[in-house]
Formats: sequence, structure tokens, C-alpha cells
Amino acid sequence: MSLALLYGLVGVGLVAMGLYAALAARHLLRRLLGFNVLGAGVFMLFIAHATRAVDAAGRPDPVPHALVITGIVVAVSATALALALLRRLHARHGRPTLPEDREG
Amino acid sequence: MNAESTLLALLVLPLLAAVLSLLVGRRWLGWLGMLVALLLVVLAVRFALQVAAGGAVAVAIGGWAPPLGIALRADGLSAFMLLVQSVVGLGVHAYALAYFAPARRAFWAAGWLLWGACHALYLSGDVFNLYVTLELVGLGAVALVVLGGSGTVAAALRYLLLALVGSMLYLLGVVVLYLEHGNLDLQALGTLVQPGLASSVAAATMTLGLLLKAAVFPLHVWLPPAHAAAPAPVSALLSALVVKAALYLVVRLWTGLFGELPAAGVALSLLAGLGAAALFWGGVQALLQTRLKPMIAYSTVAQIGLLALVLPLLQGGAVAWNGLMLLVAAHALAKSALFLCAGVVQRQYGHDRIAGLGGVGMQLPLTATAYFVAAVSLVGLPPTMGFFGKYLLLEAAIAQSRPMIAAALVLGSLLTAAYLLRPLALGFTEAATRQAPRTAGLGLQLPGLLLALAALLALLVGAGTPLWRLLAVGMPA
Amino acid sequence: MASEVQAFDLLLAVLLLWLAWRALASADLFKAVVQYIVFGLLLALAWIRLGAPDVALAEAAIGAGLAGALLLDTLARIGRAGVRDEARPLRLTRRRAGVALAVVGLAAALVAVLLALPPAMPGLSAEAMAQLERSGVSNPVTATLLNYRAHDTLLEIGVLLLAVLGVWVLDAEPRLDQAEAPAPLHWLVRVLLPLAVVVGGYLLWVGAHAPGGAFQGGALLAAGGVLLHLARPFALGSGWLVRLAAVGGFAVFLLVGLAMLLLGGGFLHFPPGQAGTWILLIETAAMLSIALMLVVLFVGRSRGAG
Amino acid sequence: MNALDALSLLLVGAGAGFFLVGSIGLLRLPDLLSRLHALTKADNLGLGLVVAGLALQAESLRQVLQLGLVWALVLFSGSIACYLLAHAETASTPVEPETRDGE
Repeated sequence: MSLALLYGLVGVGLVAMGLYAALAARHLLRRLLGFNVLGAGVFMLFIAHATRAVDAAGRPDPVPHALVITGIVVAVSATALALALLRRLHARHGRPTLPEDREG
Repeated sequence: MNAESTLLALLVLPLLAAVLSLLVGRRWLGWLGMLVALLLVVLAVRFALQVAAGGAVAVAIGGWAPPLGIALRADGLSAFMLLVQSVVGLGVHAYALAYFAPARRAFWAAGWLLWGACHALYLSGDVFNLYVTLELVGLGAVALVVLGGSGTVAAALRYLLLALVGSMLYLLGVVVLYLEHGNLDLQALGTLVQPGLASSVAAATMTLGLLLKAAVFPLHVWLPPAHAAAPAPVSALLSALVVKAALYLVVRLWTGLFGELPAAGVALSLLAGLGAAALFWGGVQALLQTRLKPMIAYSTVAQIGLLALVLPLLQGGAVAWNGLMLLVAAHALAKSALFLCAGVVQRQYGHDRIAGLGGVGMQLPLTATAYFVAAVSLVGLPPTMGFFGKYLLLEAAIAQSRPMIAAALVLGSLLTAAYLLRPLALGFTEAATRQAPRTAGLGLQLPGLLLALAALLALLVGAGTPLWRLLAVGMPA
Repeated sequence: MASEVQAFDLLLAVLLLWLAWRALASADLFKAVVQYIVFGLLLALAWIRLGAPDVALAEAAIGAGLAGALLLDTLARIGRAGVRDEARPLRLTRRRAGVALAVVGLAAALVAVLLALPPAMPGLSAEAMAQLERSGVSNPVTATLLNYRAHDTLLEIGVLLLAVLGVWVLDAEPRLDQAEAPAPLHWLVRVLLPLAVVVGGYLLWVGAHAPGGAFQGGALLAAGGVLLHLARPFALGSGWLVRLAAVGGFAVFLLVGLAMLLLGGGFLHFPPGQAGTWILLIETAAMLSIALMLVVLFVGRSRGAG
Repeated sequence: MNALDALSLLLVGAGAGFFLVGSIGLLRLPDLLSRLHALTKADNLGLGLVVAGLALQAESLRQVLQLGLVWALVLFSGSIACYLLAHAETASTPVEPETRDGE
């Protein structure tokens, strides 16, 4: 088993968990954590792959690295905005869930 | 100014306007906005002419040719979308000038970033760069929705979460493509992609992510609350342009990148099925609404369904392609006009209950006319753009012996007529329920009317041969 | 970089999956968030292991650090009742069966894709290295971010700017009532804040030829700002200067790109001889803006002390 | 393996041992204050030993100084973080009987 495959499989696992939590959970903070884990999984697939594409000097492919840094910044920006919205929603309704996800 | 410079100007100008919007004094915001929007319309027209005359344009940013760098590419489809974007944008910005008084800086700054993001999306020829533009569009839309106040927070958050998951699914597909081919350039990938598991997975995740963002049934749940709660000019931008951006990418992917896959036919038929379901579900929901803005928002769900419904016809050639483009433009113009009208009504009466619209025809004749023209175009009655679009699509459906699509097209149009004309009937037949204080001035009423009329005027000016020549540039064979 | 799988990799893989699962499934969200932050730190370790130190720095500073601070701040604001979730938040119900099925299908397809990939792939490393001479920097990741794919990075700063605009649109939040910050926190700030400035500047400078860059440096500066806010809450508002500082990085990036166009190159086309200088200019402005915007995302429009 | 390597190994091993003890203390001790006590004492010492072991392997004085800086910073922020945690704990749980009445 190569390094790329091992971490690639971890990436798939993270994608699966994160996607499920982002879509299925009720608590909005949990859904956001799910989105972030999903993102981590996608990035992991990408970086793990970069180790397969080494150049003559043995350095991995830098393009996925740069793209993942972009992805991390985008994901954190979006998370920050979502958290700000979540705090306002909670302040207004006293609940950290969307109306359709409330029980009873 | 050659075509490459026009393209760069279209990319940079809205971003520059966003920067200026954060720095200039508040009273200059609107004028700056109008100036740049007018300039963009001129540039977009010029660019369309250049593309129609000289063919597709490509610019490698920073002088780095793909696959290492990012190429901007524009064909007829891109130029046409830029044109639609600028015309609708100009109308909505003019309306915002009167709607947000005193000016709200966040509207202009976020609005310009959103506009720039749409341009960047229509021009981008790189699958990862498209991901960044998608996120930019999504976050811009959220920032604009929350301008509607604390009542919009739940809708904005629902939209943000689903949009984020949608773009992450898209990115997953991009990663799979890179894993397989080591390339991100849209054009190069088009020649590299071979039928197989990896391509299918990439196609499935990217399309699913985009359908989520385009609110294609049954992934539409986020749209009606968000579009109904946002301030009217924002709703107009979102319904007319933002959902189209994701749909544009679906068309781009399935006519280029994945068009040669054996699964393409099945996938497009599946999309058509979803579209038909959306057309009827959205239509029925729109009929059941008691307020104007949610009704128009559900109508967007239905109209997006209509656009998805006719996608399989694209494999059959130019007639359907031209018809779809006309329909896209007609919907963008009409839908933005309808939302602007709803905003006027809300300003005038303090509510938008359909039952309380008696006498609108007398009290707000300009707005009622705008609503009427826009509704007629959406329904598809002659001589509007919507009519010509649907006519061409019907012709294509019959020529390609797709009776189900033709039938759904006609039935969907009847349903559209049912829900759109109901408020109008009330407005013209019933007597005024009460005398409303006049607050909605000309500045608020005219933009909607102009947008609605643009759907008629555009046909006089551009339809026929010049438009077909533009759309033929880069049309999938 | 050893590309053989070692026991360490297996341990890290198991830990990553376990921590992610705990972050998503533990009933107490406080625990979940802490587990997520630890997950982020281990993720940074994994990036190092995979030969991506630039990503590791970004992950530790932005992904685990600032996102973690934001998550914890949100927990504090939604209070005890909001932190408690269902006992089994991800329990499989009939409503969720469809989602679960789709996710399992997707995972199976992805595993099949991974297994079918050839062991070695060209990727873009050859092209990236071949052009490194002309890019103005010698760190290929920085070359990609600020030269080959500068357009991505420009738009990405735009995304951050939009998040800030979104936060500015929302009403101001009430300030958390907290006791006077204890004295040792002030000592910490007094030592760490200058250090954050120095290290942030160092990361920016070193990014040209070693791991580092504007995003990592900006995140570090922002961490200093957040720490300062915790010790001595301040308000930022959205006045002209703050707006200028927020948009400055984006504006300088855009204007330099345009200047290149007007000087006869192309948009964002740096002449190879001067590329290093232009990139440093863009990165400096970007770092300051990124730092400020990240602090704004944390501080919001909340009113300062008093 | 020469004597220097052996010494390094010994120091790093001892450091890891202290980390282990600290972590066990974190898991097993009953309340926050004693947990903090176990954790910080063991970790500061553990990290010091690890740093000393690694410093023996350093290629230049610069690396030694960097390692020292790492240790000093962790020591400094760790002890203040520990103080803040303890402070928050004592501030949020006043004398027992009063809270009982209040609830």
C-alpha cells in the first residue's frame, strides 16, 4: 500500500462522514463541522495524490498544495460567515437549528 | 480596443467598482454604480459583436498557458450570458438607486463583487478557478440576502450551508479529474476525458453540486424562502442571474467536458425528468401562495425546471440551442422585472398579499404594465422573447420526436399563465381596497418596466441573424 | 520524504478518522469542537507527512487555529442550552436513510477510483519547476499561488472580503459579559503580540523560497489580534480606515495586475526580472488585509469595552 | 549508534514517558485543578527533555536556539493558559452552599 493510497482512503472516509453530517444533522454547528470535515477529506484526496506526481528532485506536485491553501481560506471564510449567522439565529429564536429541523 | 482587452475590461471593471464602493463617500455610491453598469452594458454589447465577428476569444492570465496557468475563454454562450448579466444588472442597479435610500454601502460592494464573480464565472476556462468563482457567487448572494434584516437569517443560513456543500461536491469532482488527468483546463480535459468510472464519478459529483446551487427539484428547498425574504432588488439578482450561473455551468459541462460520455444522453434525460417535476411542483406551489414574492420565488423553481426540461434537445443542434438561450434571457429579464414590481407593491402598500392587490392597475399603472409584459413573456405569448424561445424549443422537440418534452413545455406554460395572471386579474378588475399613500416614485417603477420591455426591444434589435451568428460561436456540434 | 507507509502513518490515519467521527457524533458540542481542533492539528501533521509544509502551516494557523477560536467563541455565545445536542446526533433514521445510502455509494465509487489509479502520475510538477526561474520566487507553492494561478488567489481574497461584508451587514452582537481579564493574560499579550508581528513578517518574507506566505503570515498576525481582543476587547467598526485596510490587499492585487497590463504585458503578467518585487508588494498588502479581515470575522461589529 | 545518539534516545524516551504520565493524570485525576497540576508539570518537563534530546542531534547552533525558543514559548504560554483555566474555574464556581441555594 502506498502513502498516496493510505491517505487517499482516509480522505474518502472523511468525505463520507462529513457529507453525511452536513446533510443529516440538526444542530447547525454540527452541520458546519460536517462541512469542514468534508472539505478536509477533499483536500486530503488532493494532497495525497500530489505525492504520486513527484518531479526529478523528488518534490511533490506543488499545484495541488496551492489549490488546497486556496480551498482552506475559502472554507474558513465561509465558516466564519456561517457562524456569525448562526449566532444571530440563536439570539433571535433561542435555537441553533433551522425551523424545519425542530422537533415537536 | 480588441476583443482580448474587452474581455479583460469585463473581468476587471466590476471588481474595481467593488473596491471603489468601499472607499468613496456614500452619496457617490449610486452614481458610481450607474456609471459602471452603463459602461459594462456598452462593453458587453461590444464584446458580443466582436465574438460574433471574430470567433471565440482566449486570454492566458499572467502569460502562463494552461495547464500551468488559467485561461479565460469566451465563446458565443459566454458573450451572451455577459450580455444578459449586464442588462439585468443595469436595471436592478437603477432600481436599487431608489430602493436603498440612503444608499447602503454593503449592497453596492457585495453587489459589485457578485457581478464580478458572475463575469469571472462566464469567462473562466479552468475547472478549479470555476470553483472559486462559484464560492464567490455563493457568498455574495448570502451577504446580499442578509441585507433584508434579521428575518432573513434562517433563509440565508440554509442557503449558505447547502451552497457550501454543493460547491464542495463540485470541488470533489474537480479533484477526481485532476487525479485522473493531472490537468484543470476545461478545454484540455474535454479531449482527455474517457468513458470510465473516474469520469462518471466526477460528472456525477460536479453535476449534483451544481444542481444543488441551481435549485433544481428536488434540491430546491432553500430557494423560495431565501428569494422571498431578500430585499426586492436582491431577489431579482438572485432569481434572474445567480441560479443561472450554476445552470450555465451544467450546460457548459454536459455540452463540452462530459458531452462525449455514453452516459450523457441518460444524464440529460434524467435532468429533463427532474425539470418536468420541478415545472409542475413549482407551478402548483406558486398557485398556492398567498403572497406575491413567495409566488414569484416558486415560479423560479418552476422556470429553472423548464430550462432543465429542454436540456436533452441540445444534442440535436442549433434550433434548440438558440431557443434555450432566448428562454434564459427571457426568464432573466422577466423574473427580475417581476421581483422589482413586487418590491414596488411592497413599498406602496406595506404588504404583498395577493388578495389585497385590488386596484393596483389604477394606482400603479407603470408597475402593473411591467408586471403584465413580464408575465406574458414568461408564459410565452407572442410577440415576446419567451414566445420565440418556446416556439424554437417546441419545434426542436417535435423535430427530434420528443413528444413528452413538447407536452410538458405546453402544459407548464399553461400552469405559468394560471399563477402569474391571477394577481393581475385582481389588480385590474377589483376596486381599490383602500387609498394607498403614494410612496413609490418613478425611480422605483421605471426600471422594472424597462426590463420587461427590454424583452420586446431586444428582439427588434438583435434577434434573428446577428444573434444566431453570436450563439453559433463555439456551439457544441 | 519517505514514501513507504510506516506504523506512524497507520496510527495517524486511524486517529484522524476517529477524531473526525467524534467531532461529528459526540453529544456534547463543546467536546465535539475541541475534538475538531485536535483533528485540525493532526491534519497539519498529515500534511507535513505528505510533503506539504505550506499547507500544514495554513491548516494549523487558519484551519485549526482561527476556525477553532471562532467555533469556541460561538459556543460561548450560544450558551449551555445551545451546546447540548441530541444524544446520538447522527442516528440513522428513515429520513436519513437516503442520505446515508448516497454517501456510502459515493465512498465506494471513490475507493474504486483510487484503486484504479496508476501508481505514478505526471501531474503539473514538471511544468511548475521548469518555469520556476521566471516566476520571481523559488518556492513552487508561492509561485503557483501568486504567479501561475494568481487569478485564483485574487478571487479568493474576494471571498474573504465578502465574508467580512456579510458580517458587517448583520447587526452588532452584544458583548459577552466577562470578568476583567486576569493580569497574566496581559503579560501573554505583551510577549506574544510583538512575536506574532515578527513571525508573521518572517513567514511573508520567507514564503518566496521556503514554506510560508501571505496567508500563513496574515493568519498569525490575526491570531495576535484575536489574543489582544480577548485580553482587552476593542471595537473595529466599519469606518473608512478599516474598510481601506480590509480592501487594500484586494485593491493592490487588482491594481498591480492592471498596471502590468498597461505596461504592455498582460493582466497579472509580471516581467520575469521584476516578478519577485511585485509579488512581495502584493503579498505584503494581502497579508495586512487578510490579518485585518480575519480579526473582523472574530470581533464582528461588537462594541468594545464600556 | 554512538553515545550521543544513545543519550538523545534516552532523553526523548524519558520526555515521552513524562508526557504519558501527564496524560494519564489528565484522564484519571478527579478535578480540574489537580488535572492541570499533573498535566503542566509533566508536560513542561517532558517537552524539556525531548527538546534537550533533539538539541543533541542539531546540525547548527541556530537549530539549538530555535529548539530552545520553542520550549521557552510553550512553557510561557502553557503556564499562563493553565493559570487562566484555573482562574476561570475558581471564578465560575463560588463557595458551594451559595450555588445550591441559587438554583
